[in-house]
Amino acid sequence: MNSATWYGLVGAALAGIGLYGLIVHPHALRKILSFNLLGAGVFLIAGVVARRGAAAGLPGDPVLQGLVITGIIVAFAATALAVALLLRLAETAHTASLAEAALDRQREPVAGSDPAGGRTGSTG
Amino acid sequence: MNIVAIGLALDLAFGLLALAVAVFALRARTTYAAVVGFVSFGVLLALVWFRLGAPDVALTEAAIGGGLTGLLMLNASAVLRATEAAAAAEPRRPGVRLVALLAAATVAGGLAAAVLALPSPAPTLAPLAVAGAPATGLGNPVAATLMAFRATDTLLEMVVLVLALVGVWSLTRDDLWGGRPGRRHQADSKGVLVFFARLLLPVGVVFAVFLLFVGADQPGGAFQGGTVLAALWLLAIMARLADTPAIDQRWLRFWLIAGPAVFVAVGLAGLAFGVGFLGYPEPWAKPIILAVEIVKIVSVGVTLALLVAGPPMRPRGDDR
Amino acid sequence: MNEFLLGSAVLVLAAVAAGLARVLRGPGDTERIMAAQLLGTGGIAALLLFGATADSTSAIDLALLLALLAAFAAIAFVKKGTTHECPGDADAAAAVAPATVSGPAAGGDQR
Amino acid sequence: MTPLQILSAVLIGAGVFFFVAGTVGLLRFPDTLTRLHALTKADNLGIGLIVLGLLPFAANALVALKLILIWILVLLASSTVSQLAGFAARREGRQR
Repeated sequence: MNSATWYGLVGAALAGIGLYGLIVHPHALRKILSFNLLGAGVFLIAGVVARRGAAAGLPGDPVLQGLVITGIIVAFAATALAVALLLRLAETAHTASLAEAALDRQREPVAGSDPAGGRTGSTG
Repeated sequence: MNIVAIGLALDLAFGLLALAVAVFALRARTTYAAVVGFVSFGVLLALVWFRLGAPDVALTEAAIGGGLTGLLMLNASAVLRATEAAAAAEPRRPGVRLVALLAAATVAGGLAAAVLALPSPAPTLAPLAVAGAPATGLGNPVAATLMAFRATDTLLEMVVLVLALVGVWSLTRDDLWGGRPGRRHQADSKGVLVFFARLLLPVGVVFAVFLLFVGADQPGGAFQGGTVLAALWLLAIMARLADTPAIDQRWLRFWLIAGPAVFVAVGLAGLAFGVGFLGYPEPWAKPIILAVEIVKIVSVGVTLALLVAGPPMRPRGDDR
Repeated sequence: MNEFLLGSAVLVLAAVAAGLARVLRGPGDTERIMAAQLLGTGGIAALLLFGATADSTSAIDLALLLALLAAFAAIAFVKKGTTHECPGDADAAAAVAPATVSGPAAGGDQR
Repeated sequence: MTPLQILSAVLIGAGVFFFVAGTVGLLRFPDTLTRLHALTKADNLGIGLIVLGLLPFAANALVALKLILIWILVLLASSTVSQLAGFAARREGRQR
């Protein structure tokens, strides 16, 4: 086995780990984090494909590497948007769990001005 | 032991470490611990990218994965700390873990099979990129890809960044529109952080500019430099050397759109001069690309920093 | 000499990997920050060592970037993880989390 | 091996030793502040000695300058983080 193949397998495992966390974690921030792990695995496999395309004196296929750079930045933008959505959700629904937030829609309080802190920690 | 074997051992170590840290980030009890793991993962992944012969990607991953994403998630985990217990105590539907495990194993197995079945010799665009590089005047083929061969991707990516920021800002509470993002940072009574930030800021700015200019011929470029600038700005904000700007300020809006706007202008000029959208007339290619990159580094820096800062949370007058 | 440099890189990495056990075990968040800091520094050292075998300047640029950002991340950890929020901040944190003011509970058992 | 290479090897070996020692300290020391003490050995001495050992290999003055800058940055970062982490540990009042 050479290094590129090994990193490809690592990428595949990372994608699996990320997908597992995405499904299992109830806390949405953990889901976002897991999704980033999944994305890292996919990018890594793209990097392996680029590495295997080493030719013409280059250590890898520069076109694919350029696309991965673009992908990393776009993934960051999506993560930032997701985190902002989550924080707004927590502000209005007082939970970071998507399932609970769906149940709680009717309990819409005045956003961000509820000093009692709502029902945080009252489930269990 | 020969050098190839040691190199392979190094790669094995990197891969296993990255996997171990990823599993830790998945299993950590608190979100805070998971984020610490995730940032370490970003650092490791940058090293892996370097080992894969992709130093440009390594720089991007180090700056984004090890820096900005970490800060973004840390902010969120600090705000959401009290929601964690409730989420952890949520009753789990039976079988979810099993289904997740099955799905994860299927995906990972499929990807692994695909990796093992990759065609040999691998298809590559490297010779084409090398052949096309002289026309751009750039010695770094990745930079030539981003700025010339696949310039539309880069343009759209800049637009995506601005759109994401519009999305983040659209979550502002009505009464806070035009205010300052993020909460006020605590004064650092010991002054350690201020001292550190004052020393680091000039070094960091020089390094960001260095990355921009070295990016033409070696790994580096405007995205990496812009990310460094964003991190430095956020550091200054954490140390209270600066405050987040009110989001309705003219200069801010100018820099947000400057990057994509200059890119579009260059593209249209290419059409006007008959070399096609985002085509560069040959002797001018490098100066034009450099000009676009200089605008881009500031634009990217401002946009990324504001993405991390989030929607406005304080009225405009609430400064220090 | 190259074998020696690469071997040293493997050793540093192995040491740092052992240090990662601190990230896993804690017990406190301060330990986790320390382990992350150690990983950053060890990564830089390993990068310099195997970069020297390849004569590549980009390894040193990457190491510089990591050195610049390692501090950035660690400071964010310390500020966000273990300091108490300013009581005057009437923002989302106060609304969502009225009981943010308890440091030791951060590493508590919730599962 | 030339004398310079031997010197390099000794310095790098010493650097690796301090990394190992720092890790052992981080794992074995009884409380937060002593662990912090162990960590700074790896951060300051470990990377410092490795940088010194690599200086003879530097292709040109710019590379050497960057190597030294990396060391200074790590020194600066680790001392700042140690201070902040130390304050935080004391404020939490944990002496585990």
